[in-house]
Formats: sequence, C-alpha cells, structure tokens
Amino acid sequence: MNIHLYLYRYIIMRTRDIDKEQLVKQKAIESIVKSGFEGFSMNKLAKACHISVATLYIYYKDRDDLIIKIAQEEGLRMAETMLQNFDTEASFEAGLRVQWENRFNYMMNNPLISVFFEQLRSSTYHAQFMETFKAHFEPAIKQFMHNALDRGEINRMSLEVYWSIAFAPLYALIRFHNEGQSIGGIPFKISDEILWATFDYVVKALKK
Amino acid sequence: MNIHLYLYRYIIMRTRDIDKEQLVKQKAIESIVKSGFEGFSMNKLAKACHISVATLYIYYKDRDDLIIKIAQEEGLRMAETMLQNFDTEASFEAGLRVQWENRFNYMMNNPLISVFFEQLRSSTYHAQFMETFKAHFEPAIKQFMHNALDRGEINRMSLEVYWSIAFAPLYALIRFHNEGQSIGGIPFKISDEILWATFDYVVKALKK
Amino acid sequence: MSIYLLMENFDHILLFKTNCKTTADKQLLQSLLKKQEGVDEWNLDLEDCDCVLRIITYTLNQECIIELLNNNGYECCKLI
Amino acid sequence: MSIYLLMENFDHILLFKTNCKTTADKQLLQSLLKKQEGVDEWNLDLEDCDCVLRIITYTLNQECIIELLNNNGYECCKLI
Repeated sequence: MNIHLYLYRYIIMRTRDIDKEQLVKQKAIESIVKSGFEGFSMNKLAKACHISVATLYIYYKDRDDLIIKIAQEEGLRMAETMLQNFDTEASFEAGLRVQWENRFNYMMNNPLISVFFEQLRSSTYHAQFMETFKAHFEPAIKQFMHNALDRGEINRMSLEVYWSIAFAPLYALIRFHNEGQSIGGIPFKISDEILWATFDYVVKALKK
Repeated sequence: MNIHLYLYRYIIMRTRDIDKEQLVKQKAIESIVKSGFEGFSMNKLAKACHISVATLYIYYKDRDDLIIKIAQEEGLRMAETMLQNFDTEASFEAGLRVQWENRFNYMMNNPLISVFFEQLRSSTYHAQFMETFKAHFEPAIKQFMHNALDRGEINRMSLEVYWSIAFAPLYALIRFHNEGQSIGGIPFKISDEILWATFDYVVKALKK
Repeated sequence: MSIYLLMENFDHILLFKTNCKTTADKQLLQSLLKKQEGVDEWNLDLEDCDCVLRIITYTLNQECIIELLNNNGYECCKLI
Repeated sequence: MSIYLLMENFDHILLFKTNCKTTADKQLLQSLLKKQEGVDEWNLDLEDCDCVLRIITYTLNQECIIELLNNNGYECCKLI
C-alpha cells in the first residue's frame, strides 16, 4: 500500500461526521422514548445508526456521558426556540402570546419531545437538562416578568400559581391533541381557534 | 371425619371474603402502577395477596376480566367522590369550588391513582373506565353547566377550552406536589393558600 | 362495610393449569368443548403463564375435563 | 449547517471490550491504571454489555493495554 492511499483511508476513517452525530442523537432519543432509559444501550444505538460501537465510544465516554450531552443539547435547543421573537420589553399580553406560539410550535415540530421530557423529569439526567435550559432561558423571562410587574400589568404571585394558570392550559390542549382525544375519549385535533380562545381566557385571568 | 367438620371446612374454603376482594383490588393497582400492564400477572398478584391462583380465577375469568372490573369500579368510585356535596343548582363559582375540593381530596387520598389513571389512558381498558365514570358523573355536571349558561354566568365555549382553563391548573399543582418539585426542580408542597389563589384566577378567567 | 362474608357456592367453576399456549390450541379446545355436553361457559387465559382453563359446569367433574384434554395430547391438571 | 466534516485525530482514544463487569473489577483496574504511566484518562462503562474500557493516551498502544489486563486475569480485546 502506498503512503497516499494510507493517508486517504486514515482521513476517511477518522473524520467527525456532523450529520452522523445528529443521526446518533436523533436515534438515541427515539430509542429512549421507545424503551425508556433502562432499555437503552450503546449497542442497540450503534446498530440503529449502522455504525460500530467503537465509533460511539470515540465521541462519548460512556452511556451516561451520551445521555447527559443529549439532555444538555435539548435544553439549549428548547431555550433558543422559546426565545425566538421574544421581546423582554413587550407588553405582558404580547410577550405571553409569543411564549404560547413558541412553545406550541416547539411541541408540534418535535412529536417525540414531550415523551422524552417526561422521561427526563423522572430521571437523574433532569438536572443537566434544566441547568442548560435555565442558563439560557431564565435571564430573559425574569426581565420580562419584572417589567410586567413594574408596569402594574399583573399581580405578584407565586411561580406555581403563575405557571399553572399561564401554561398548564396550553400543555393540556397539546396533550389532548397528541393523544388524539380529549376528556372522556372525545376525538380532538387542536386548531388556531381553540388555541387562541384558551389564550384569551388565560390573559383575562392574569391581567389586572 | 364427621359430617359437621366436613361442612365447617367446606364453608371456610368457599366463602367470598370481601376484605380479601378489596385486598386483591388494592394489590392489583399497586402492581400495575409498579410494573405496568405488561408486567402484571395473575401469578404475581396471587403471591402478593398470599392466596392461590385458583382463588383469583374463581372470581375473575382471566387477567383481562380482573383489570376491566377494577377499571369499572375505580370509575364508579371517582364519580361518586367527585359528586360529594355537589349541588347542580349552585352558582358557577360555588359548584366549581366543590369540584376542585373533591378532585383535590380524591387525588391526595389516593396517591397511586394518578399513575394508574395515566396507565389506563394509554391502555385498551380506558373505555370501560370512562363508560362507568361518565354514566354516573355526566348527568349532574351537564345540568350544572346548563344552569350556569342559562343564568349567563359563563360564556359558551368548547369542552376542551373549558376543561383546560377550569381544571388543568389544578392538576398541574397536584402533579408538582406529587413530584415534590415544580418548574425547574424547585421543591414544592401544595397549600390551601396556593390552591385557592389559583382557583380565584380560574374563576376570574371563566366568569363573564 | 358491615357484611364481611357472603356464602357462595363455587363448585361449578373448574380450574386447570394447561399447556394450551397458542391461539391454535385455543381453537382446538373450542372444537373439543363445543362437542362436550355440560360445559356452560369456558375460557382460556393465554396471557397467563399457567394457561389457565376455566370451565363453568354443573354436571361435569375435574377428572372428566382432564381426561378430555389428555386424550387430545394436552397436559392438564387441577389449578391450586 | 454548512460544515459537514471536521477533520480530527482520535488516535489517542483506545477502546476495548472487556469482561470487567463489577465495581470490584473497576477498583482493581483503577489500581492497575494508576500505576501505568501514559494513561491520561480512562473509564469503564459498567452499564454496557461489552464492558467497554476507554483510555486516553498519547504514548501507549493497544497491545500494551491488552497485555496489562490479560496479565491480571481479564479478557480484553479491541472494540470494533
């Protein structure tokens, strides 16, 4: 074998393929959603991606390291999506509307993500996810809430009271939609009309 | 063996023990909550109750029959609990307050039940649960809503919009409480103050 | 609840542990039990590891059912 | 994403399939690898069925690690 061929093979074998990295992450989430963290293994993942186990271990120290990196990346992605077009100086109603739009679009465009988040919530990886998410999301949302309080648009209330009024209705509708049925098994598909009618009641509840 | 002793033994062996029946149902729910419907078997259940498999099959035709009967019974129990002190002629706010009280108490007194309901929702047994629940619950709640609309206390809206405003906040708080943490992992314990502060916002949203 | 014990007679319910594991076995059993007089109701729990056969009958006894299954190549014994 | 390939050199990452299954095995490995010069970082994935040993080293080669483990009674081969 001449030296050029050798070098060529070397480069082919040892390049970091970003498309493949995305595939690995995508397949990992799919696999975790399907069989839980307990059922998830590096071996199964390698097979699903048609790569060798060794390739996985080049990029990730172990199974834990892989899951933590995915959780962190999803935390960042969620924070970025939620802050799209979000103006911390906007009025309370306008800002909350952008929050509803962003959260709604994020959930609709990532059908597996709500299951994955539920799994994260009840796992030891939740901390890493939240840390990354919070670091990127909290400064903006805190400024927004601070402004709304300063302008006297809403009353001061505990975070849990606020969240359960401001967002629980949205996530309830998304859940009905994802399950294809609402209360008592009635077939359900979300629409702009239903979404924004609910939003108007939420704003009525929260605005002074 | 004299005939009296024989009869005595016969009665002992063949009596339906209602306490034991309750134990079977309780253990069945515990077992399903712990290992899902897939992990649930008549054998495991018999062992957990310290009874023979044959005793289980005396009362239940098979595994399916047992789960269906439990689902139906829970549907009835939930309907009965939700209608305690519920007056269909009460004002909208007073009636909704009783609904919140009853649902809150039901969830707090049955710590496993929310997990079991989630499992039912995504199972083939959901229909039997809902059928029983609805048959007992719907006439009263329909009359109540009808009265509130007639008196002009609330606007006409779709069931999903109504439910997500009226009850999603309550279940969000209960969930935070059950998990011991709210948004972003902040430790959380529900209180009357938080519960009824949230209720007031819900009433503000829904009342004309 | 004030009544703790209700006396009931369950002698008409016969229970067996079998090796009828598949839907094909269930179909064969169907044809056997259809021909057997005295069987009011029956079902086979394929989801159970003991493949429990449950028979409602006011005339047949256990031995009779065990023999029927054994003669057709199935294992069958009293469920305890 | 406009850059699809990044050239990187991963020759310093050595990967092995082992039979180090327990935390006791991991502790023994700890004492072996501590004494071994040239091991910058290492970890053992006990949750994996191949019990993957991953070593960061700029001086040692695969044979060297395989020999070290074999001499201490462990199976160890290149992870493919």
